[in-house]
Amino acid sequence: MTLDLNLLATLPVLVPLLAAVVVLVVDAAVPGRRQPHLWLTAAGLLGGALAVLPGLAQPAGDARGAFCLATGQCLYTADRLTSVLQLTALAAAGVVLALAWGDWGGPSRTGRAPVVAALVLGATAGAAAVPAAGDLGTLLVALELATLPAVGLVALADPRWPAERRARSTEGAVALLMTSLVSFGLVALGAALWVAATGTALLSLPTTRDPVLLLLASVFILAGLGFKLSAVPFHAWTPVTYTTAPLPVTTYLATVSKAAALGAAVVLVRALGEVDETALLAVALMAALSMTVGNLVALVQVDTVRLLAWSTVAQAGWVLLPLASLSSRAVHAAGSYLVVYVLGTLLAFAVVVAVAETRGHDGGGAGTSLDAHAGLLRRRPLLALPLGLALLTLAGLPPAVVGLVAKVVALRPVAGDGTWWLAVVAALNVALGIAVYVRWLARVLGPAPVGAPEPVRVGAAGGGAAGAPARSGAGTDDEVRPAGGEPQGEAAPPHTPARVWVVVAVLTLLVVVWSISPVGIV
Amino acid sequence: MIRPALPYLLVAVLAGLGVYGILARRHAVLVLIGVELLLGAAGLLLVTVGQTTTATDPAAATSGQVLTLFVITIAAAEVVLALALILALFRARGHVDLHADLDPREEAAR
Amino acid sequence: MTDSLRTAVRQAVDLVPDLGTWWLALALAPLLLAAVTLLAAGRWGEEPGYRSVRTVSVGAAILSAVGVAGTSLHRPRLELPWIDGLGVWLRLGADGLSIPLLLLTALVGVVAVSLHLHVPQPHRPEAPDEEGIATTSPIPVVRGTDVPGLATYHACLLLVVLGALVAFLAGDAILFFVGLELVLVPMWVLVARYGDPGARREGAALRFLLVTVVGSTLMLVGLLGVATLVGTSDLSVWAAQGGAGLEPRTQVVLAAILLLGLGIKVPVFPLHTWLPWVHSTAPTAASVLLAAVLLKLGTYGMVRLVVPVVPDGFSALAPVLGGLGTVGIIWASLACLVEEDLKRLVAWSSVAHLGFVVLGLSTGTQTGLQAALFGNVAHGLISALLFVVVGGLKHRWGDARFTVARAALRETTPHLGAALVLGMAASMGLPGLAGFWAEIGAIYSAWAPADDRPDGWFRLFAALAAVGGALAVAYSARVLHEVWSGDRLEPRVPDAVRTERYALRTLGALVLAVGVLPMLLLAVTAPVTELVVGR
Amino acid sequence: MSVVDWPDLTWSDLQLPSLPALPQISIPGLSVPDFWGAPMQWLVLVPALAALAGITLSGRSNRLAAWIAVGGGIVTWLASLWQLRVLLAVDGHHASGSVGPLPLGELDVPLGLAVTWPLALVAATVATVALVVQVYSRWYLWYDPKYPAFAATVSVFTAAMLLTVVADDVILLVVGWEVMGWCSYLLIGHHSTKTAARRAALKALVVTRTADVGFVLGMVMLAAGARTTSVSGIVEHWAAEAPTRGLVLALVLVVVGVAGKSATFPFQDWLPDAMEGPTPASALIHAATMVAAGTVVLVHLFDLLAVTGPARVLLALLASVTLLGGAVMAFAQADLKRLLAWSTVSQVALMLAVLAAATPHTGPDAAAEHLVAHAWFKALLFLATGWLAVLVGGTAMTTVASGARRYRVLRRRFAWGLLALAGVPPFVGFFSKELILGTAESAATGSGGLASVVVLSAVGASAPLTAAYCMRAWLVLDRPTQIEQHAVTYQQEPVERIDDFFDEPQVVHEAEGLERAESAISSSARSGTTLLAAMTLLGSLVALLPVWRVDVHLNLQLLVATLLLMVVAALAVRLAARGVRTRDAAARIPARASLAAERGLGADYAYRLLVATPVVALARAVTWFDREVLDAWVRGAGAGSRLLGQAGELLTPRRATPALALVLGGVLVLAALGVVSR
Repeated sequence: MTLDLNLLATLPVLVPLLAAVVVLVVDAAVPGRRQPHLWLTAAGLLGGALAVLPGLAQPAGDARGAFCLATGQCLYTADRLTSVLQLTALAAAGVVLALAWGDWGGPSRTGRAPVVAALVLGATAGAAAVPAAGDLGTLLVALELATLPAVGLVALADPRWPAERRARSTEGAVALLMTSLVSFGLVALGAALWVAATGTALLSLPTTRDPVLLLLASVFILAGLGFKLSAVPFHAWTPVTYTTAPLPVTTYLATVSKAAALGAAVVLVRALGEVDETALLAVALMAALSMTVGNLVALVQVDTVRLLAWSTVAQAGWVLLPLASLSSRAVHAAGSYLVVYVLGTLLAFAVVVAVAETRGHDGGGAGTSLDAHAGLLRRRPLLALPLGLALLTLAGLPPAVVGLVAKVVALRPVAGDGTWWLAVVAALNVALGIAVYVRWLARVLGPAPVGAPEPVRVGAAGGGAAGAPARSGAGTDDEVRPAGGEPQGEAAPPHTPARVWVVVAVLTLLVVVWSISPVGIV
Repeated sequence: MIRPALPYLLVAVLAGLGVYGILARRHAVLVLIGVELLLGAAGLLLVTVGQTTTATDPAAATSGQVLTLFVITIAAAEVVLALALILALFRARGHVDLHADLDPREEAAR
Repeated sequence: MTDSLRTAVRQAVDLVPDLGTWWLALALAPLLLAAVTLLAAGRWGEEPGYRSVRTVSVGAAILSAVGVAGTSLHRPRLELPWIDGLGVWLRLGADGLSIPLLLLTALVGVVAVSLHLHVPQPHRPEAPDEEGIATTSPIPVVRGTDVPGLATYHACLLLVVLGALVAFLAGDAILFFVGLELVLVPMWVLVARYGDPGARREGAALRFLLVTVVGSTLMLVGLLGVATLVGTSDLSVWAAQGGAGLEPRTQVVLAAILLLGLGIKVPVFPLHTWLPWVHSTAPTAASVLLAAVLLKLGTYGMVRLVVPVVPDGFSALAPVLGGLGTVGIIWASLACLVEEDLKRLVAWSSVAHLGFVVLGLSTGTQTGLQAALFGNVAHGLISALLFVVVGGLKHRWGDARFTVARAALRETTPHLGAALVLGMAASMGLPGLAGFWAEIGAIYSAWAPADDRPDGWFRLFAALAAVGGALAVAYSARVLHEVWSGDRLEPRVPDAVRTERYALRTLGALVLAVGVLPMLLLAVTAPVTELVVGR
Repeated sequence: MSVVDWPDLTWSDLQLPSLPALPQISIPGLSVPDFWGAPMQWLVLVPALAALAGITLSGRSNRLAAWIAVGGGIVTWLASLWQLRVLLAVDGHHASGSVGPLPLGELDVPLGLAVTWPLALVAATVATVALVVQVYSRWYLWYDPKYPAFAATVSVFTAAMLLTVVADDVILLVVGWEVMGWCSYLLIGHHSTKTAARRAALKALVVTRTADVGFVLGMVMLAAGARTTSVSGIVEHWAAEAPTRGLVLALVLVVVGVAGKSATFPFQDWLPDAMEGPTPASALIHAATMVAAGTVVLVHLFDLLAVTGPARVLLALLASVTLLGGAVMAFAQADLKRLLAWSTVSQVALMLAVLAAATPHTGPDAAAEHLVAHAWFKALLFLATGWLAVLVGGTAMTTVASGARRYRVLRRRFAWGLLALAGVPPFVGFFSKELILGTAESAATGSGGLASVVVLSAVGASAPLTAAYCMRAWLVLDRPTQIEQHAVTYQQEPVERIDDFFDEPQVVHEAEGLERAESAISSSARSGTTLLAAMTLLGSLVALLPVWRVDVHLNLQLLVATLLLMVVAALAVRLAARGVRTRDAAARIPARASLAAERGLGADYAYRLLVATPVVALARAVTWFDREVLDAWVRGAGAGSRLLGQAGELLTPRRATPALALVLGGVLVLAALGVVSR
């Protein structure tokens, strides 16, 4: 049996992995360093991203294969869609790194930095590998490579946190792990059934197969992927883990992991899609349930992270939605939607992180509550506007046209297919979703709660007000009164580091540019 | 070709036991063992399938066996991580009871 | 006489240079630029004073109106690829169907932007006063002042106008949808932040947003269905195909989804319940835009996206649609008879008027279509006029209830009074004013619908619509009886200020002109409707 | 059987010798550039423009408003005369266009105008009366700050009526019709600070507009059948075939609409209430415009009406009931203006009755002629009443008693007006009524059928009733006073007459006698009434013009019998009035009956009970349903999703095991679904 290695094509996966190895080696050689590991991580992610570019440039329909069998089937195939997903994962990981820089680069007795760096690199490499998987083995390995380090990331909370808080993050990690274990069990069973049904571990269907077994196999594998996408009913870990994990890690779970999961789903649906409508029904059901349940529960949340967690559940439904149709565009539509979703979610998380940091980073609770965002527009317009754009992108409303286009893209295959019930459910969920995000947005635009501590204004927003004597009410409903005239003990003025600003600015720019000219969608 | 009924039966029993362990046990390690049973079922199934399909499709004949190796390896990695986490949980909480609330919702929703 | 006049007009028109697609840019760019500028200006540094804000936004609106006029005159077409993957092109252009609405939008935009924003007063429940209204209550300020957030307010208004213009100009289904969505967030901000504080404005704004989003998303589903089946989202191709190659059953489903979605926006009975509440809460300018422009998007969408595109499906659903329109006429008119809030009453009357429009549409005749398009514009003008008056009154009175004792408008504020009389007369379908032609056209076309419509039902609709016309008289007369005439002179409120007077005069003159010379509009829409009906 | 051998006369025998033909006068309107258009266009355009100009230009200046309004009236009047001349030249039918045709798709909407002889005379009458009313109201509303609005409304009113007269398009008929209704609302409610006036205006508008539902639908049906809105086209289309159910229904609906506007039973009650409006407005509404519009419309559609039996019978019944009832009610009123109002109800019903009775053979001209005649004398009576009301401070019968004696300048005006109303020769009313009688009689004996018979008897019965209330009014007005003796020796010095139309009149509180009465009114208003008084006599000549192409036998027996009856009725009233202090014969009526009559016999109550209350109750039900049922869905969706959200939050597993159970359960469900649906 000959195997045509074409390692060049696998560079997007290999580079981060190599970087991980380098990180570990460096740590072994020069223990106790922190920043170099993070820089190495950045370099690894960047290198991976650069390696994706040739894949992006190839014409539609072409694919770069590696580990190809004599029959021409490859165990690793990267066409344009795959490359897009890889790039998304790598770039999102980069953003997460930027957000977490201060956290991960902070002093730690246990030498956390290199471990975290290696975990991030490993998980990201896994996420990049999943969409390119050409057979079940690759898929299984890649999936677990994407999942297990992420569990580690959740568990490795900031050592500066109070013990109780760290204990909770461990609990979150356990929740994630348990679900992932069960899911993996299911996927493994599914893989076995797949082999039983088709007689091959390759993800391209032979002509002879056992339909019932294949169906069972696909359902089992779908369930496993559903867990990673946090689609209902495999979503239960999501709110727990999201709220307990450190915010950057949450961001990682919400973006990079999603890219990986979608990649796997795309691989599966590509293999199944043209023939098996029943599996599509399962996808449709998952999509509809995820949207509805996610939005409904998100509607009553009072914490931004929990809200985002449930919104992730809902958005998973949207990502799955196009896959429920037979259309050839479906997988591309799902990919496009995912990219936009990742963009919006990253931006939202970036702002949430920034706000939480200014509120004193005690690791959750008050800093991420919706109340912390009340009146943000008046207090910190430079954060509020990007947040607004992010929320509107997720909601799919102009002026964030890109979100709207994403919704259109996701709906199109379904509507074109004539699956009206699903389309109508989706349409209702657009409204529900808007209710979710607008509820948040209203807080951002609205008045600050009376008595809330007045944070120091940043940017050019005339900041002289904080210490000034109580201003006259003068009819401004948005008046923020200094609480009791007491300085509230915020000795260290909250400071949003430059890297967060850069991240916010770049992402905002991306949203705006894409809103004006949504190139590359589908 | 004979249908290897016994292995399949064993697969079913293993999977059932795994599910039972996952659902009925509250000790984290026992749940972990349930998962391992499930994975074992998957591996057995793979092996069995690989044996029975040898005759029909020589090209893919080895798939089952190879996948089994994959599954076992991954399972091992998982167990390592899981045990580490369970240890951490035990240190933090003093128990490894999975029936305890994981969700700090009350505090957040307060 | 008419010939020489026509020649003169033609010569005058020839003097206008043909700027090609720059007209489109002139129509859209000022709005966008001014909105962005205002948003930015309101955000950082010193808030600009009301004079500069008003100057910028009114200037932008006027520039845009000039651009719209030029666009209507020369009808340039812009075609740029926009979203490759979806095959969506940036197709902008005006035709007979959209020109009246474009002009209406531009005009109403100028009016809405030039109206003063009133400081929302904190709601104070009035203690029942035995001596009637306390004469010492302060006379409200009705001119511009430095209101917090004025720049944002104006930016939102401009964005609403921009979205409506994009929707009317759109030659692509997806672009139309984008325009439709573009107005939502600014409108939401307008209602939620600048609305009547006493009326749970956040709730009203949210309801507006959600209900219309449901509508537009349903419409989107339908649009995507059609686009997939036809293979493009180019509206001209859709209209040219005229449903050829679409199975009747598919057409029915598509038409149902599209009509359901658009019906929420119009709104058609029984999907109308969001409208009165939103209107009673929204600030005056937002009400004006909502009634005069945004509701038109729904009916325009029906003419543009449903009638020619899925004709068989539409004709299958037309009886239902016509029936709902008719029920809406009667229903809303009855509600007007007992409504106590003036703004809500006008909102209800909008439902009734749009019922006539929908009835005309559903008949499938060119007469009906012409009447419907006419009714669209007529209702735009009339409702804008009425909302300017009623909004001004609401601010002056402190709330919009008109069953409590107020000073008679005829005696104390003759300008507002005259405008109210004109608006109410037009609203009841008085001949010589704009509302008449739509009403009589709808009734006629319902009596003589297209051949494939069930005669009996439509004749019943015609009779009911005529009864609705009588009810309209009853409620209009009721309003005039309570508000306009009377002998009370207290509490005194100031009459219309200059901007209000200009706005009212412009709108009033147009209501009259369109009513007396209906072919001004009918001639513009006739070629298109002939195509639509003739297929 | 008759003793006397009555000469056998036809109407044409009574008519004047034909006018000297005027064909040598070249009519410029036909060859000059299009700019001048047709006179009928100016008839409508000028008053409309005058109204627009009056509203926009006059501001607060009553003087400017008056110039514009009266100027417009004069030009309109000239246009109406010009129209007559054109008509002479073109042999009785002249058509023209207006703002049409409208591109309304399948429906042909030419929006044409056309004029024929009787209607041209009606137009001239309307223009004249409107001019007089304009002049008069300038005086009557001298101090009124709302005069400009009033004058402009009168102009619009005139334009609308003239449009109705010259329209050859049902849409234009509807336009004129509705605009008149609206203007009547504004005019009746002119004194909008008076509660009664506001209520009356509201009632007039709502009642007439309710009936208009029928009118509009009828017109739409007519147009829908013919696929055109041109009246001539419609008549041509429908007359080509035998009367169908559609035509019958359409005409019945039109008749209902006409009944509403013409204050015919059961819609009669708005008209007496409309007396709350200023007197010039009443004169305009009653004499020439609003209530007469029904007659004009039916004249337009006469060719169809005459062949549609049920519609004729309906009209005949309604009109006959109204004709008699109105006359009786008029007799019982305790207010001069209300008496006149009820007499209008009765007289308009007379016009409608003859339209119902007429056959294609007799033609509708009798109605048009009575319209013209009625316009003259009713305008005169109203304006005189208004004048008197200014002098004596009211129109109640007790207040105006002896009015014609105290102010002798009014005496002739009242006398001629009442005589004409009663139909006494040689006044104009006599001719028109005899023509009506003749028409009804020849139709009843001819092919007219039930409708004609009903109408003939009603018309016959109405003559003495009319005479009775005229006599009653006259007796009251002409009651001798003690002061009258003094009047002879009173006031010999020259009085200051107001010569300038635009000078302010003196306010006369205690005016007594001829001269003071004259000094209370502007000379132009006074000459207006003089013109009207003259026309009650000279109008007879108009009535005898040969342009009335009627071919009616005059039954002299009938004529004499009617006159005798009238005399008897008048004498009876005279007898009844003897011994009453005010010389008011109606004082003999029991108090309860007269009170009921003044209240319109409870029609208002009936309207409220039968229409207004149910409709309002329905409206309340609708709003309740809307709020509690329809909107509940929307609200419920909001609250429901919140509740569901809470439920979802609570149901979400918070422990590892249930979460895993959910996973496994999900797989089970999906797998089962797959297997089942396969």
